[in-house]
Amino acid sequence: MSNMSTETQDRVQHEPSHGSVRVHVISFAIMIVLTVVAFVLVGAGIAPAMVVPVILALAVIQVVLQLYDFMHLKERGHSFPTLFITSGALFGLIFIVVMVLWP
Amino acid sequence: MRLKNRIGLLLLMIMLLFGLTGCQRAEMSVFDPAGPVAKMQLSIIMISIYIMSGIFVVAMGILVYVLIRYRSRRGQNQPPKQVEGSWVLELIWIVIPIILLGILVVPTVTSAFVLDEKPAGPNVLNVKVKASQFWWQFEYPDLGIVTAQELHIPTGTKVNLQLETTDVMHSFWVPRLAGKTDLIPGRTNTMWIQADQPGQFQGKCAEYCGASHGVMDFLVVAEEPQQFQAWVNKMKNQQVKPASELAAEGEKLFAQNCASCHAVAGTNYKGTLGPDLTGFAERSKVAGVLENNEENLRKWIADPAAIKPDSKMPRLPLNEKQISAVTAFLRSLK
Amino acid sequence: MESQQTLVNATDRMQLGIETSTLEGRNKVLGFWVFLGGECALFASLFAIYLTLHGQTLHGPTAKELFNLPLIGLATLFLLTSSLTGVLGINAMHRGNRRSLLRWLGVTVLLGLAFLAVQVIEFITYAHEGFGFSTSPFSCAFYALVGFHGGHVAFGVMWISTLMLQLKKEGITARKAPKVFIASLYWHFVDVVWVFIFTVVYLMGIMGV
Amino acid sequence: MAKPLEEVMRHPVHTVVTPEKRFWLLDYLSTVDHKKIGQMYVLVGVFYLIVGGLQALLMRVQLFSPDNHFVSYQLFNQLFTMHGTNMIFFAAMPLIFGLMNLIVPLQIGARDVAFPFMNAVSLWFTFVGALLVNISWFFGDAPSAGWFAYAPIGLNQFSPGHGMDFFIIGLQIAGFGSLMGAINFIATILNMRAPGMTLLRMPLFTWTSLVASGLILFAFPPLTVGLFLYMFDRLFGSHFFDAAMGGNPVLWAHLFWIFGHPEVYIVVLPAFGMISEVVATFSRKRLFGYTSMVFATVLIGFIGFMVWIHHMFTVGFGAMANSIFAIATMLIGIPTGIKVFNWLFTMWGGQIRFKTPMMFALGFLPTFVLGGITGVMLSAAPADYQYHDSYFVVAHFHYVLIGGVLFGFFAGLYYWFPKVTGRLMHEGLGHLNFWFMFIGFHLTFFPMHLAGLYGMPRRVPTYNAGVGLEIWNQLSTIGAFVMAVSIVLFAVNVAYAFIRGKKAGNDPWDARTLEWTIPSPVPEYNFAQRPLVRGLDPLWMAKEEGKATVPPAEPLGPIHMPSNSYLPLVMAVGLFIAGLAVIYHRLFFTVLGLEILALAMLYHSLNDDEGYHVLPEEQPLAKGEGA
Ligand code: HEA
Ligand code: HEA
Ligand code: HEC
Ligand code: CUA
Ligand SMILES: [Cu+2]
Repeated sequence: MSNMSTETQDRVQHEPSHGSVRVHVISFAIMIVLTVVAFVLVGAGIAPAMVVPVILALAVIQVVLQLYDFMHLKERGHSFPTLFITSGALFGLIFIVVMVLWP
Repeated sequence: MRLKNRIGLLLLMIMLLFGLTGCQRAEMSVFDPAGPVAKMQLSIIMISIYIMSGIFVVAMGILVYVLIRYRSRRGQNQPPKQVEGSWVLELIWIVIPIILLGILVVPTVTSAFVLDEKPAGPNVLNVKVKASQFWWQFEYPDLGIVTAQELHIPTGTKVNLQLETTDVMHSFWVPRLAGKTDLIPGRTNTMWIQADQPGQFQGKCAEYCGASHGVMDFLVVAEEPQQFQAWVNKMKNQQVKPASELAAEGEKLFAQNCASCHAVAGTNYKGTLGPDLTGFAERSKVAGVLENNEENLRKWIADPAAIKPDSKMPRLPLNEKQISAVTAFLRSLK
Repeated sequence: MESQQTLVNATDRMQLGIETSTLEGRNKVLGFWVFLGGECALFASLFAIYLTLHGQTLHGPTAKELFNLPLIGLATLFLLTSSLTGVLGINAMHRGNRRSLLRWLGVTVLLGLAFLAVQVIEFITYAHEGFGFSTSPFSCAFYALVGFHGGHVAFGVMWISTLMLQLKKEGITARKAPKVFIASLYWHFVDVVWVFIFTVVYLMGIMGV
Repeated sequence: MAKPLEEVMRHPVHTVVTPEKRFWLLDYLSTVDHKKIGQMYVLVGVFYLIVGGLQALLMRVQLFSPDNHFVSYQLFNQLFTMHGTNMIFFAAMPLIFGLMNLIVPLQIGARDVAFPFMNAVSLWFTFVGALLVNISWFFGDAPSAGWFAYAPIGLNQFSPGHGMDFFIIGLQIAGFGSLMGAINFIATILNMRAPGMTLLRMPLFTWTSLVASGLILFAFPPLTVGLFLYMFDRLFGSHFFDAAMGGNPVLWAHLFWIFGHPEVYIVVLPAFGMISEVVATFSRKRLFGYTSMVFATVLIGFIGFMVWIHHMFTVGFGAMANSIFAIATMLIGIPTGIKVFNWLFTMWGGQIRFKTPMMFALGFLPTFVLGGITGVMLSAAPADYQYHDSYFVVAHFHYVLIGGVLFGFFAGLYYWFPKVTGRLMHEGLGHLNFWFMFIGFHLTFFPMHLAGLYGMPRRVPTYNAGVGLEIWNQLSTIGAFVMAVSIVLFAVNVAYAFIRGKKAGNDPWDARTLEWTIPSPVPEYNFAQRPLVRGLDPLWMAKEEGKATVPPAEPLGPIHMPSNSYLPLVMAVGLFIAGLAVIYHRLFFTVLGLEILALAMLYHSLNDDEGYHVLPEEQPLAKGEGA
């Protein structure tokens, strides 16, 4: 484990390419579309039993986009952040499911 | 050091022996079940005690051996061999506990489901239990009886309890008949009990519920079915006629001071804030905790909060004579 | 100082840019992610409370009678857009462009304020319709969840504003950058929570689920 | 590596040399040094251990015989409420945080924690939170709803006094402190390890601290939410938990136990870590099955979040819920068993030295195992209908809390005391301390199993006479006083160490990990040169190679230190004022308190602390050991 020599490297400020702005804007567009779809689905008066799973799924996709793109989880060296955020989400989900099932 | 260890161990053993032989009368002992529910629960307790004792003995056996065999001695200049671990050993102490827990899970789950089943059928007695700070009301909806502090049940019959509270959480526990079920505001819980033989079984409130939680006691009185029927008949056909002049005087005072809270069958006293006092003289306890005799009854009426702090029954402005009168009236409620 | 910088393991290093160029920065960023993990548990608890109590409307209005979809749509638009402007700000910071960074942060703050304005209007309308904080368990749970989120937005607005002041004074330094970065993480997280709020509270509420 | 000077030049450095010495009290009040903060945490913990212990003694006197009227029923209820609250939140938690502060940075070869300023904030929040809960005695009435304060008994209607408000707000503030502390330690452990200290080379105490911090991170937020809602219900007229108004009291129970169950592992895991260190050191053997120990720790933490319903078996969720959570609960026995047997086999083949820390570790083993197996008994749901809320449960949790946490803590305290103070405690007194505690403990709590099975509910100020409960209660009361003697002996021993204790040197126990490579007491910068770690137990490795100490990873150089600050204390005081004012509905003072808090935060954020540098010539102790 000779990580001593690597200390001083990587300090170079790395120039984010202009591509990343484009990616962000695309993510944003997708989010808007997903939101609009959710609102429209609800407005359309389809049976809630069909709509609810779909809009929940849309919400999850949006959130994953936020995390991965806007919050940079997709980038290298984010294993610990990913661990903590997913654990938090997992435990939170358990809390919700159990409390809703057995209030 | 070893000597001291042994003394400690010995002490433990002695205490264990004491415990299991139970050298005193144990009216609330979980080890002395009087019905199928408590028996089922005791059987799980015993299984788990056996399994757990086994584990404890093994672990402590290793500990004692290690402490004797591997204590440091003079002249050990070399440090001991540094061992990283052993997959075989570690697998052993993963697998054996899993097996043991598997053995425990089976009765756990099956009895959980058995106990959860609501008894049904013509032979089942339904009772609505209502707990309030710090007393118990028992209503028999099918029989049209209401009573308090003492739950009468026939032996050999499944009794279905419907549990509700009017204020805070309480918990219904009769150690010799069944484990507890909580009474929780906003929900109705159920449990069932059954007594195999006649007898009186002490019940306790087992969820902290305020100043007098510790004395929120009740009794379960199990009787042969005929006797139970007799009790039912008596409760249903109450005729209240004061036995003496004093008692008649007492009834007047009762009507003025007490009837707003207490009901008595066979009269037009219909208060619901306090326990129904129908057949009060037949109860073995006053307010669930005091021997039912004249002296204690006077004590209770004179100052309820001295016996049950924070009791919802107020101290009423009665003088000694008036208390005597009310007492006489209450003691005529047979 | 150098010695502190070297304290990190190569495998877990984040290599984004200026915000992780010092140990202090890396600590801040990791610590903040950890904090967000805890926030997940916090909001999950609030959601659980909401989901268990939202049926208890007593005599008060129900979700169906209350919610106003277009208004919520507007609020959502504001917050989603502010998330984009936030990330564009971070982009600007990575490029070392202070003016652009300040501009984007400014837009973000304004959008946040717009969101808050919508929410205030919403709450006032509800109050007029007889839907106060203590009307029913439903209203309590609603205001607890949505209000807690609104509080987060308000805090974010103040936080980013003070950061803008500092940035104006001192520029993008190795000490300021991590602060800006975690504020943006916070902002995105608030947006993430909102996505669930509009789905679970508003959309499902409108459908009467 | 030419950067340090550059760095120093680039930032405007206010002070290059050590700032002038302050009066010691002021130094402690403003410190951001993790070692001093750790000492203060331990002090707070021991103080509340004694307070809670005295409350326990009063309860035990009351329970010596049935129908006793030594204290009133209501006072008894306040006593057990405050006893439980003080012991869990203000004794166990600060003790754990104290030792984490004192030792974790040293074990990973770090000079500091990740957020020294926030560390001080955590301490002071804990401090004022504890103060707020405990001053309720002087404001009329202490809370009396039990340490889990079930609704509706804790709501206005049934607890009209202000005691519960103190409880809620105090716990809330202390909870913020714990949450910040946890984040701090996670960041420290993940980011600040010495070169070569990979995750799987971290000492077990560090590992357990990491996992316990993770548990705090996810367990405290539900409590925060619960306490907020409770506060709304009590102070602002909402109806979350009030069934009469459509709310649901079980929701509070959920939120509390979602927190409460992980909480018990939060306090016991670091104790496990201490036991691991002590057992390995005093057996002079490497910890048996290190990897599986780490794995078991993580697993315990993980499963710990899925079992909270076992505190609510009797609530009536039905057989399905009870079965699922019974099984999940039992599963925790497996990783815990891995730990127990690994400890036993660490000693197997070793050279066991019966020093005081080891005595406590050895006392821990039978005690904790007994507490653990009664835990598994409790987890069998239908049987728990009998045990629940009886003295059997009281016995269980004191076996794990005292046998586990307190014995573990005493082992750790005796073990690291020389590192922290530079002095050795007296061995004879230490052994006496141990035996009084061990015997007193079993005398107090073993009979409680039986009392419970003989039908004694918990939280009762009196019990039925003549049903076989007297003898067990009397034994318990006697035992409690024996334990009290042991605590006094401990205090005597500490005093002895300060007055006449022998000097400890770097490594008094022939130990294995990094904290023993540096002087005792530890210099403010911990390591003059950070060590280079090449494996588990680096000091032991060095000794095996015949070297005196672990090789350094860097040359000597200026060491950056953060400056002292009173702001953490100011922030806590602000919160304290706000908390007190909220209870009494004083808007002005609430705003004032929060203003103080906010301004202090703002001030801190606007004025970057540049700290100061300790130059090599100011590191006298470094010269001797360096390269
Ligand atoms: C440090 C604190 C601590 C710890 C470590 C534990 C550990 C455990 N606890 Fe305990 N518990 C408490 C503190 C703790 N508990 C407290 C404070 C309460 C009461 C709160 C209140 O109501 O006020 C409580 C209450 C409590 C209950 C609720 C009782 C009730 O109110 O009805 C239950 C029920 O399942 C339970 C179970 C367990 C189990 C299964 C473990 C397990 O983790 C134990 C695991 C350990 C072992 C099993 C021993 C070693 C293992 C082996 C030697 C291997 C082989 C073993 C087997 C195969 C079984 N605990
Ligand atoms: C870490 C946690 C911890 C610790 C260490 C203890 C320690 C002790 N506990 Fe407690 N206990 C709890 C956690 C703890 N407890 C909890 C959570 C509850 C549940 C509360 C509830 O129901 O809400 C509880 C409840 C509880 C009860 C049940 C109350 C009831 O249900 O009615 C009892 C009864 O005996 C009890 C007893 C004791 C005793 C005798 C000690 C002894 O070990 C104490 C030993 C310490 C001393 C005796 C102090 C000695 C100090 C001195 C002598 C002063 C010397 C002075 C100087 C040196 C200056 N505890
Ligand atoms: C405000 C209501 C109220 C009034 C008025 C009141 N009681 Fe009570 N009474 C109660 C309550 C509530 C209890 C149950 C107390 C407890 O166990 O904590 C009780 C219990 C009792 C008991 C014990 C019942 C049992 O089942 O063992 C007796 C006897 C009794 N009351 C008699 C009286 C008499 C006599 C009076 C009038 C002089 C009176 N009460 C007036 C509320 C009232
Ligand atoms: Cu009713 Cu306790
Ligand atoms: Cu638990």
